[in-house]
Amino acid sequence: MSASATLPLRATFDRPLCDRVLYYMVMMRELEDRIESKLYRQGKVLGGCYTGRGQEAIPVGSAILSRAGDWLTPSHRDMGALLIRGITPREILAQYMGRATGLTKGRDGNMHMGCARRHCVPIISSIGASIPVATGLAFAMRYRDESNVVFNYSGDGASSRGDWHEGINIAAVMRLPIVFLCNNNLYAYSTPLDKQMRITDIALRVKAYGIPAEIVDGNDVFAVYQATQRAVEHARSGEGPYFIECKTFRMSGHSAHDAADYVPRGLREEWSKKDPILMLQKYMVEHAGADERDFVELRQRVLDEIAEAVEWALNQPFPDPATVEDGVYEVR
Amino acid sequence: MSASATLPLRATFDRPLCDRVLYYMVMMRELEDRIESKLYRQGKVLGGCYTGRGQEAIPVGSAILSRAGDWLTPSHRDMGALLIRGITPREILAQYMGRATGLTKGRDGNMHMGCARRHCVPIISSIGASIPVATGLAFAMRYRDESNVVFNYSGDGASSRGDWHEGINIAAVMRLPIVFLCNNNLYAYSTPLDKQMRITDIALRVKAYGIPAEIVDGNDVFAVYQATQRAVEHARSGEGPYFIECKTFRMSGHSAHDAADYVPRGLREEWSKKDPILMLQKYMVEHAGADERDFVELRQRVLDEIAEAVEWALNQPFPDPATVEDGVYEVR
Amino acid sequence: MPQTTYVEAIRQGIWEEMERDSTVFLMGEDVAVYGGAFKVTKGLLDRFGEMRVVDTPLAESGIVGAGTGAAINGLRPILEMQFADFMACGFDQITNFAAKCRYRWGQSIPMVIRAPAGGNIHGGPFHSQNVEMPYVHTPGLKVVQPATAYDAKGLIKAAIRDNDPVIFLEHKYLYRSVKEQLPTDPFTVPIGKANVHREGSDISIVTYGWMVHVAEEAAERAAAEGISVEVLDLRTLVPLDRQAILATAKKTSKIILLHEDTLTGGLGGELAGIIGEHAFEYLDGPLVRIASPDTPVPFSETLEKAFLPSTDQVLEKTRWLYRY
Amino acid sequence: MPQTTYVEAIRQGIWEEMERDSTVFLMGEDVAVYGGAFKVTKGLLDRFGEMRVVDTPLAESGIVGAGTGAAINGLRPILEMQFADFMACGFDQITNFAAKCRYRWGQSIPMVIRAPAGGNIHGGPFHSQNVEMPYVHTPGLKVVQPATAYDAKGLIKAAIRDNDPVIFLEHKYLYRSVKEQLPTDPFTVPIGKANVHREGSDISIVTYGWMVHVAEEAAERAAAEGISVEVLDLRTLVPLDRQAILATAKKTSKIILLHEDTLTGGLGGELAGIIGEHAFEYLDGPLVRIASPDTPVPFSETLEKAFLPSTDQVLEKTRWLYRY
Ligand SMILES: Cc1ncc(C[n+]2csc(CCOP(=O)(O)OP(=O)(O)O)c2C)c(N)n1
Ligand SMILES: Cc1ncc(C[n+]2csc(CCOP(=O)(O)OP(=O)(O)O)c2C)c(N)n1
Ligand SMILES: [Mg+2]
Ligand SMILES: [Mg+2]
Repeated sequence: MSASATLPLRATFDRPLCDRVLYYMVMMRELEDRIESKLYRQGKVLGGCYTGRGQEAIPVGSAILSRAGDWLTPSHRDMGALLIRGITPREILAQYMGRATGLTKGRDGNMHMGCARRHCVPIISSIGASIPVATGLAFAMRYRDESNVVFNYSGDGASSRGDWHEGINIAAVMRLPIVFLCNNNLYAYSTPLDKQMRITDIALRVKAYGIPAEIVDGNDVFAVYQATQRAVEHARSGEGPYFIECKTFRMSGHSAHDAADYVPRGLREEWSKKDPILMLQKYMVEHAGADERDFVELRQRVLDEIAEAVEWALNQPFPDPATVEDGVYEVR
Repeated sequence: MSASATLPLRATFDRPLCDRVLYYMVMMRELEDRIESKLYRQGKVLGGCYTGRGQEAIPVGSAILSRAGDWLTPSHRDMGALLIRGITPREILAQYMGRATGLTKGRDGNMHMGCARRHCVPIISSIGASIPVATGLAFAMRYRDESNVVFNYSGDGASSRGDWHEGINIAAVMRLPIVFLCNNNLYAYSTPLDKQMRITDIALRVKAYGIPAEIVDGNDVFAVYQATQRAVEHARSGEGPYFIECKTFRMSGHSAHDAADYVPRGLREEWSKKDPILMLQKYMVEHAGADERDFVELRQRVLDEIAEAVEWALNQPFPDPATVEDGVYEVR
Repeated sequence: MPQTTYVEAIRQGIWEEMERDSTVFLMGEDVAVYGGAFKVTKGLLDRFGEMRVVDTPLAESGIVGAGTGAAINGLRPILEMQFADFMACGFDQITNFAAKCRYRWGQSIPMVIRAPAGGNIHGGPFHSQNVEMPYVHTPGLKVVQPATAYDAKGLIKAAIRDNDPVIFLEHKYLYRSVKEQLPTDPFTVPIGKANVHREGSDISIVTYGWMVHVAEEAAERAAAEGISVEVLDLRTLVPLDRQAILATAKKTSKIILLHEDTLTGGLGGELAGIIGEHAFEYLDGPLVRIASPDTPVPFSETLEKAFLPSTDQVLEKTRWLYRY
Repeated sequence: MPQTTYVEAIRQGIWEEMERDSTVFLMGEDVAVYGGAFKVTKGLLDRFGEMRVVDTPLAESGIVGAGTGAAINGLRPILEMQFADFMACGFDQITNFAAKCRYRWGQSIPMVIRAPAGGNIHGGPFHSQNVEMPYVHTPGLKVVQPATAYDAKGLIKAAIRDNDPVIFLEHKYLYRSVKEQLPTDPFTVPIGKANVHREGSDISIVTYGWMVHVAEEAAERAAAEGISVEVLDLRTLVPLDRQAILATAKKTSKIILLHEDTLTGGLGGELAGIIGEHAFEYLDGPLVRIASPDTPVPFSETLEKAFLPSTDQVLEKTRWLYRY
């Protein structure tokens, strides 16, 4: 399986767009890697530690199309979406390290982060629960007659949850502007797709709701991008929700402590050939005038940014224990 | 719309079968009618009061195919299924009247009844909740390698609930022997189908689970019967669950206190022409050598049975208040 | 002046707040065209239109999630649960998401979840439950239950204006059994303030909801026997009005903690905890709890009557404690 | 003899019961091939096969409903919730259906719902909660939380043999932090019996779960100061061992009610209610409650430490109450 086979020439993807997209994908990859394979192992990051390695094309190829007024409800492998919304590596690192200046001020940890100002709902840990919430965010847009949309992110496992069903159905009935991005990475924790459902395409589930659904190669950032364009247009023009299933693979354990022995030998190797960053770089070399040096340079720039941010975050204060009871209710 | 048009000659439905089926349908109709339009209005029955008027073909045409080892999880418009399982009008009336000899000994009321011995799970009031429960009943059958099946009953509204989705998905993944009978009666309380979903066939929802689904005329008892035969065969032979959508109409308010003003004029009248009892009788006259006198006689027999049962139930004791705390936990 | 029922008071409160603030909207099963299973929202659709009075699919978790999302995005949802019992279906959304938003990320959730609760209507195990405790025990939620038409109107208005998620429990037996003349001028009743429903000096009954009326009846009968009973109507269960609770405890020194909800893990224990810790020195007798026994709510008349706390039972305990 | 950890004790208990009774089976997310998120069920698949150790889709309500159905139809399910926090997703099935079967129709539900609960592992708001109270407050359920490896093994075995639904809360911080030598002969620990974890005469600390160890530490330090502390480990929250609770209350007359769960609506209130009503005359001081504050469980080390009840805090209150 060669990467370029699945990534044909697309004239519209000019160099500036390629550069932006690549930046976020590389930043997500390297930042997560730094967190998982250094900070977590050094004990600087506590609790769980999830990465979206190999899935970067999905949050990046979609969120790059979001506007300021849109809302996003990312899931636990979508750091790229947060970066695109302007959330900085500093903030993310401080969050992971439980510092007072992290996005949740140390009240929550790791990927359970977001930001109201930048319209990202922090992950709701109960898998699937973000889907009804997305429905409400979108309802408010229709209520005010805006043309904004909601980008909702979830995984294959989430589609087994009742909330997934209730939420998409309500969105469909009320024709709410939501783009559902489903990353089908073939596993939910240790559970493979065939123990999760008796079908292989989650898009088929969406027949239940009378809304459009399409399937794309989730490792091809421009396939995700183009499907999202169609979906966003559909949603912004009042046609209601749109579902995109992105076929991909989780190139890590479920979280840092999981060696993923349950994944059959060879599967990860096979998918590594479809690495979304390598695929994009190949495209850029072939069609957008980039060369290897550009990539090395970019990676260095990203690593420098991360190094600076780690340094900063390590020096941030922990939350003052005296504040533990603050912020449960509004203080008037 | 003529009744016979939808009920073609079916040689296999001989007179004895017709008689049995008709008996249960008429008993359900008359017993519910007695409860709703007499006992409820006289204050002999308290609390809510639901009927399955016009839907009798669904529980009767399906449950008649159940075997002793099967389990049923009827919903609130499926009294016919309970009758077929051997639950008597006496027991049902005592249940409605909250008597000590009712099926739940006065602990629960109205349609919230069932019986372990006769393998009927009492209605679970939370709409949709019976579907995961059916899954477990069926799991135990497979665990013991039995050829029994579960008959699960629910309505169109139930298909909006997360439990519906979770339960059918689990049943499908584990290939459990369940026949799902869905009565699509176009309303969930006051909510019409188009506010409940953006599709019209609930069977379409079942694409999500990779199991067979078919649509039948729910007012045609033999259509229900034949589909159930196919479904039961499928399930008993280890092929997993099977879904049947029965198109029908709720010929009453949601419950006795509901005048159902929200139903568009004429709709009920139109459906009354498709009354399942009349349709069956017409068939019996045309193809099974029955005549009007047989029906009058049957009705009288049923009414007599009911009169006797009402008399009996009215004389049953109320539960002893001293027992109120009994039976929450096992006493050893 | 005509009297206003409890159900009508809630309807008026919602109506006025929807007039006042165009971000307030109502959502739930059968709330629009039908006006709600108990007709609390009757007429609202005609006045405010389909965008603000919304019939939903049958999906409690979906409804709560959608409400929370709408609240995040600038609206003030009022959600109706058809029966409080079915809030259980949205339990995760309420307790794990809505309740924790402010603490986790400073996001306020100005949302009201209204639900008809309580028994004495022959509703049986699934249509009679008092569901307050899991919500009382969830930091981030407020919990309210009015006992009178005045409080019902004043509290629903305050709940709608509140910037935290409020669980608003309406007692379905009270919907049409209590009424009173209401002021014509607008008013609210502050969340977090208990009300001395009846003044007394010998014994305090601390209670809420329908039981306020049961306590009042018992107090009336006790008065005839020369026992002076104070009835404290909590009105708000979170935040509890500790000051009012401790004040009545210190005043009478003999306390009955009364609720319709079942005993074990009910609010009576929490009240005993507060009083037993902070008014210990003032107590002249045991902390008496009266509650429904630890069973599901039975359907049949004889059983439901035996299950629910009664005036007789309260009176008897009152006499006992008085003599203690 | 090697020592057995709390997690291994539970695993052994399940294993033995599955050997003993072929109707016992295990079901949950990632319990089979993976052996469970905390590896409690490691190795069971190999021994008992796919029909008895079942990986399910990600669907808590579905799992609980399926377990209940299987129990109705003659099996004895053990369900694993990956984290106690997500039991909220199956709340309706647990509290409205499973809990009420026996009362409604005499149907026993011999089912165990196991769930890793509790904090001190930097799990944050969604992976650290103590969820016992809604279940303690639901008639029809039993609720258990062992504090030691011995009790973990004995209680899981008793829970599996019990004919009522049992919520079995495993403290995830204890999984690998406590261990002891276990008897080689089979044993069970009866549900409904508390255990005097440490005898004492001046002050009683009534507690359960991880806090038993915190209380023990505080008692040890208090002993050095000449204060004799009794530690009562409840072990079972429903049915509560009222006799043991009242016995220790009457013995020492000074009571601390300690739990890791948040204060308002926590078990401490229920205990205060029982003691305040039935041992009132014996009390020589206020009913002191120590619990986590009413907030979600914070993630960051400094905050989580401030949030959880500590040995220092317990010791300080012990001294205070001793001097009272
Ligand atoms: C309701 C609920 N149950 C269980 C969990 C524990 N859990 C966290 S992530 C996960 C797997 C999710 O799978 P999927 O949706 O496919 O996302 P992926 O991790 O593969 O990206 C599980 C079981 C949870 N967070 N929420
Ligand atoms: C979870 C839940 N929410 C709400 C209700 C109240 N309720 C009882 S029946 C019903 C409508 C059910 O509609 P459908 O499933 O179509 O069955 P039908 O009554 O039409 O036979 C509603 C909303 C309930 N019982 N359970
Ligand atoms: Mg996945
Ligand atoms: Mg219907």
